[in-house]
Amino acid sequence: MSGHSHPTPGLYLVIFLALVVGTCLTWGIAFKDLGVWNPVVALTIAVAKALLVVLFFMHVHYSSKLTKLTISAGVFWLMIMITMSLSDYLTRTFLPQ
Amino acid sequence: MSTSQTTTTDHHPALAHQFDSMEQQQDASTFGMWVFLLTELMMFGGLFTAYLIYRLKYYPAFVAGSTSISVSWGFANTLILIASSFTMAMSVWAAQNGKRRMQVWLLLSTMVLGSAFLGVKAKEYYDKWDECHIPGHVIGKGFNAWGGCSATNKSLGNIAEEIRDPKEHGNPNTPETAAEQIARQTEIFFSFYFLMTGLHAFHMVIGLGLLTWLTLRARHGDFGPAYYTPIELGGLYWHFVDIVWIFLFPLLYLISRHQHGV
Amino acid sequence: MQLNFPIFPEQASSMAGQVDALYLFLVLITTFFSLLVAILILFFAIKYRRTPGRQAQQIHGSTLLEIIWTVIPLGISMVIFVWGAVIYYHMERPPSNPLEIYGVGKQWMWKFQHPGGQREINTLHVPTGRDVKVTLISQDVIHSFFVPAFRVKQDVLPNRYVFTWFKATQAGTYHLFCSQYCGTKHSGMIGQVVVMTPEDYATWLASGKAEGSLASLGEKSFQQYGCITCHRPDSGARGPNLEGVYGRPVRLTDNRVVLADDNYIRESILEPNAKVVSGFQSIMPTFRGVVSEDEIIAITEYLKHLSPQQANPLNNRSTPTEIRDSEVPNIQQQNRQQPAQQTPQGTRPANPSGKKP
Amino acid sequence: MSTATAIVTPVMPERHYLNDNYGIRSWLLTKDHKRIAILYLFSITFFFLIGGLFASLIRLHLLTPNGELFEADTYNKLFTMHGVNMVFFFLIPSVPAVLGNFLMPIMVGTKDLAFPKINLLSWYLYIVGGTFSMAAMVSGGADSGWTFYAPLSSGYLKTHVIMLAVGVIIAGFSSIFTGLNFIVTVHRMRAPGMTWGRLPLFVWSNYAASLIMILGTPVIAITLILLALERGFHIGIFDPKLGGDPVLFQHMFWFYSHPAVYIMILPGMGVISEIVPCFSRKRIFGYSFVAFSSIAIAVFGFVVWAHHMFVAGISVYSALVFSLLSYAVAIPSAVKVFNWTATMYKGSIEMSTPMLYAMAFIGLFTIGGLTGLFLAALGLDIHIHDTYFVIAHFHYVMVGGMVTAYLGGLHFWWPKMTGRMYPEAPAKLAALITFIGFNLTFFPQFILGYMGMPRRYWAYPPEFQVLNVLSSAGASVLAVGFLLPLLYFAWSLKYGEIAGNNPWHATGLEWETSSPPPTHNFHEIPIVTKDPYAYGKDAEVTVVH
Repeated sequence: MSGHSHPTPGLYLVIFLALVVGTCLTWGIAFKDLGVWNPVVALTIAVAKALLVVLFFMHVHYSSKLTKLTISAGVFWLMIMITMSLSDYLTRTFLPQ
Repeated sequence: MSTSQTTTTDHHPALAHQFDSMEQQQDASTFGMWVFLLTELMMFGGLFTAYLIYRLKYYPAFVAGSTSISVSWGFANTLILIASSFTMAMSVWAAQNGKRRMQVWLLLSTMVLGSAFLGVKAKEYYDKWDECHIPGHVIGKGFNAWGGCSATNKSLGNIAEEIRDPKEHGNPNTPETAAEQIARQTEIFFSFYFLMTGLHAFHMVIGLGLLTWLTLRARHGDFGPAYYTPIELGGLYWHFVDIVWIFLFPLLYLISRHQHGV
Repeated sequence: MQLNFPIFPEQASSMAGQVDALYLFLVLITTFFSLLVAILILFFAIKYRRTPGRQAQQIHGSTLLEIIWTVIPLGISMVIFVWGAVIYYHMERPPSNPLEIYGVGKQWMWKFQHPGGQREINTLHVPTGRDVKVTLISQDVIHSFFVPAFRVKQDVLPNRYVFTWFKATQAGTYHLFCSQYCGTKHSGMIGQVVVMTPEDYATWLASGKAEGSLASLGEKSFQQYGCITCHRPDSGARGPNLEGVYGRPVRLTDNRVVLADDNYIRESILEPNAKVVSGFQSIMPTFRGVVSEDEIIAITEYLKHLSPQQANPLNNRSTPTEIRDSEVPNIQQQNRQQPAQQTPQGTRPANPSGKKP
Repeated sequence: MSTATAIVTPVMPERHYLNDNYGIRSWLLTKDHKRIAILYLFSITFFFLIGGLFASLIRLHLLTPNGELFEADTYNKLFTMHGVNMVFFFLIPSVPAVLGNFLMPIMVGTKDLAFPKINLLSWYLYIVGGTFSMAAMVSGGADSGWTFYAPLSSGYLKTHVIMLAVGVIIAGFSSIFTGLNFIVTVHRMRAPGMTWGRLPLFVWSNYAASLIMILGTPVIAITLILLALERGFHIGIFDPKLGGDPVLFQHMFWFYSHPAVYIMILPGMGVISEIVPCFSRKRIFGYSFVAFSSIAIAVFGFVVWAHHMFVAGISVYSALVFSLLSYAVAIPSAVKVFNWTATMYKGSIEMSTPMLYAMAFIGLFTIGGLTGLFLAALGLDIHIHDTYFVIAHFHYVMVGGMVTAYLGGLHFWWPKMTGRMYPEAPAKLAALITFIGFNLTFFPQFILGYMGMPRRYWAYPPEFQVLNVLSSAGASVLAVGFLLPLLYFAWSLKYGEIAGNNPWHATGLEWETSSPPPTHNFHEIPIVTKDPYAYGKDAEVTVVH
């Protein structure tokens, strides 16, 4: 636990530049044909960018376990909603025999 | 207030009566903000779920819709919002380190960037209005994926373009052409486009309101190393809105871009 | 007033007995545990009532007991789950070679079409001893097809075919309810299912005033809407030849393979561009708002008759993924170059009859 | 500090939260959680009475099979407004917003909730939401059913669906803020020594319910926003005519609305977990199992929603998964029932009114829960889905469970809230009448449902009449049972016996402070050194100052 220590402006700048690079990457890759991987790559970069923002801009890297747990819970519940809804949509055409 | 003589320790003016110490107050407030962001996450999450299901269902129409919005503006807006997140994070740092003037300037630049984002968004919305891409038949001139209302058709993807058919209007029972079907289904894409970016923009507007209030308080010198909770909470909120956009950009602007170029 | 006071619904289908058995089992379980809890509570309340001089005996808990009353309910509920799932699986599995009836729900009535062309409103005649498959669709909101005596229920959705099936065992007249709230006259969307012996049913069919079989009605529509101008067996056709398509897998332009079932045919009429057959341009106009649900049903039935050997596509296949490439009929052999730009006339079907619907 | 004993005559404290200051402003702008609880008490009672009135009219109408009392449209509006009022404006806020608001800070030993202003805001949002729903009602009503199923509600009805939906959305945010406050308070505001293992079970269960409020409620908000936009602007989301998918609405609706039934029942279970040990003079049996079962219910509650959709045309495999998971919720509920029963074993049981309600709760909840197994069993659900069996099942859980627990809790903490005792004899009578009336009303509906009577029917086949008449007769008894407490509670405000700090000789921090408590709850923040429910010989000394 690093208590109340917070990142420095230098680190913020690095994160900012990483985010800009990530955005440019997303944009550039979108015009390459990667087949089904296009959205996958785009979302992976988005997740990475979001992680950077959450961990450093939002100080979660330096926060208590409770904060980390709270965020994980949110993501977990979102995944429940998405996957279990899709579990219906993606298996509708299957009929028992 | 007869029985409130309980706290005997140092009493910061910003300490609310229900808390024992500033530390507890900050802890509780930050945690409260996170819990609130959790609800925000689930709210956007509902929209994302619905978006995903329709994207699977009407993929060609989503491609056509997505390629009709300007990726350059979306890209620019992403950079603007990331920059505003950076200045916001810095202003929290400035508050923690007691740099009052810097704090105010950083907050102001965050507001400028946020307004720039909304300005770009307004421009994009106006373009969509112009092209008659407002879904539904209540607002605007009615949905028309052809951009038919202004007679300029630069919007739809090539699927529709290739087999475009200037069909006569009037008889509601005339069967639609294939291109028109895609056009009609893009209406769902635009429903999601406006709902998701609209909800996001609504959060930005609230964020700007918060920032205005924070700037005024920062100018007043309310925040310093001992007390910077409000500015930290404002920061959390602003970054969350930024994260939502980080996902909206690829989901709305970049569906199968490689097929169609810029 | 005569006191008519039944407490158990009639059993009139092959499924009813199975459902009732599970129901009675659950009633037993419920009664047992409710009584157990109630008796224990009352017994404790009386036996250990507050009396001067007697202290409560402090007990912190017992992990063994906790495990027992976790595991036993878990075991019982797994039995119920499996039992219920087996019945459900049976209900959801389409029967082989059923009598196929189509039903359309709308605010606030039921319309049924028999394969022989007989139409009924709010009444459904079926024979005993034969699997009856009812394919259902709604014209407006969600309804639900509910026959308590058969223990069947199925929400009837707009824009999508769903089906339910039953095998009636008892001749008689039974309630047909709409059980999904559908607006003002929801409770008026009721009717009856008349179950007849096969002989009576044959008599009833013969007496019905049918204007020709459902398939022949479909053929009429097929011509009237000009489907025939593109969907021809010859090599110059702009659309795939539909003979033998029903119930067969077809390859799409994006290389997916789908089964040409009722839902696919309906979708292809209303949203032709959604799943275009490989080798063809997506030039077909949509017939949304043009062709009625009843007509789509008839056309589907007609297509079914064009491919008699595949009348029940879903019975001999498990899932679409199991369709092998070699099985996919090559219906794009008449693939020809399409002109890049279609004239408006070219994209719309000719209308030989000349009358707009 | 005087501990109430039989010898010392209890006296009212000189200053407490009720007489700290006066005037309408001191109430409408209060940030005191106890006053906000009282504001909630009055407002939810109002909505309960409105909802109850609609229920009575529904039962009155169903006396005859041919729909002779009301027009079909009117009847549809009645059950819609009954459902909306009861679910969103009574059941969801009842225990958390009234008893929870009053007790949570006291039970964890703090001066107030973490965010008093947000707490007040939550009440105002509730009132604004309620105003919208009332406005929808007086301007002609809405007949979408409380479930708002699309495309009926979005494209076909001509009533005030949007206004009603907006009311529900706003009330949803009120519930989010209550949940947020509870979670932060439990995590960050506990008194010294108040470890998680020493939290009263009422706090545990409200905490679990709060989890659902903050994770589920935003989804219903966005769903109803989408619905309202589709209705208002004809954008296609759920209506197949516009390219939408009506089953998606059901998924999104039940993602919240199924867990929402646990928002309703969990706090009620918490009340029972307080009452049973107190009147048995005994520690709760299996504290940690009861506590964790609340969390288990909250978590499992989120993965079972499609069991409301078994006949809605969802995939067969999906239905199997959701059915299996549904049984996962049944287990922790069973664990609770057995633990309460075991708590009574070898206790020293006093049958006062709260205990009567608690016993009724355990019995009725057992029936309600077990009939849930019928509905989770796939093959059986096909038959009883959307029939009166469902109605009976959830009324056993909601009225037999939740309302009973709420009334029990209200009696139990009434002396703490007002400083005066309610009269015991009429209260016991009311409890008995409620119990009889309730069973008479809803038990026949199980049979009706299995017979096949669909819900929301304005007219029904004549063979169902006998059971319907029985049910309506029960409803009139039930109404008496619910109205009686109004009278004697009001009476007790003036004439009730002075309660003293701890009339029940219960454990728990709320009984250590005066009745009614002072504005900041405690004269000194307590230091907790004992487990909860430390009944027995050292019961009286739970707190060291």
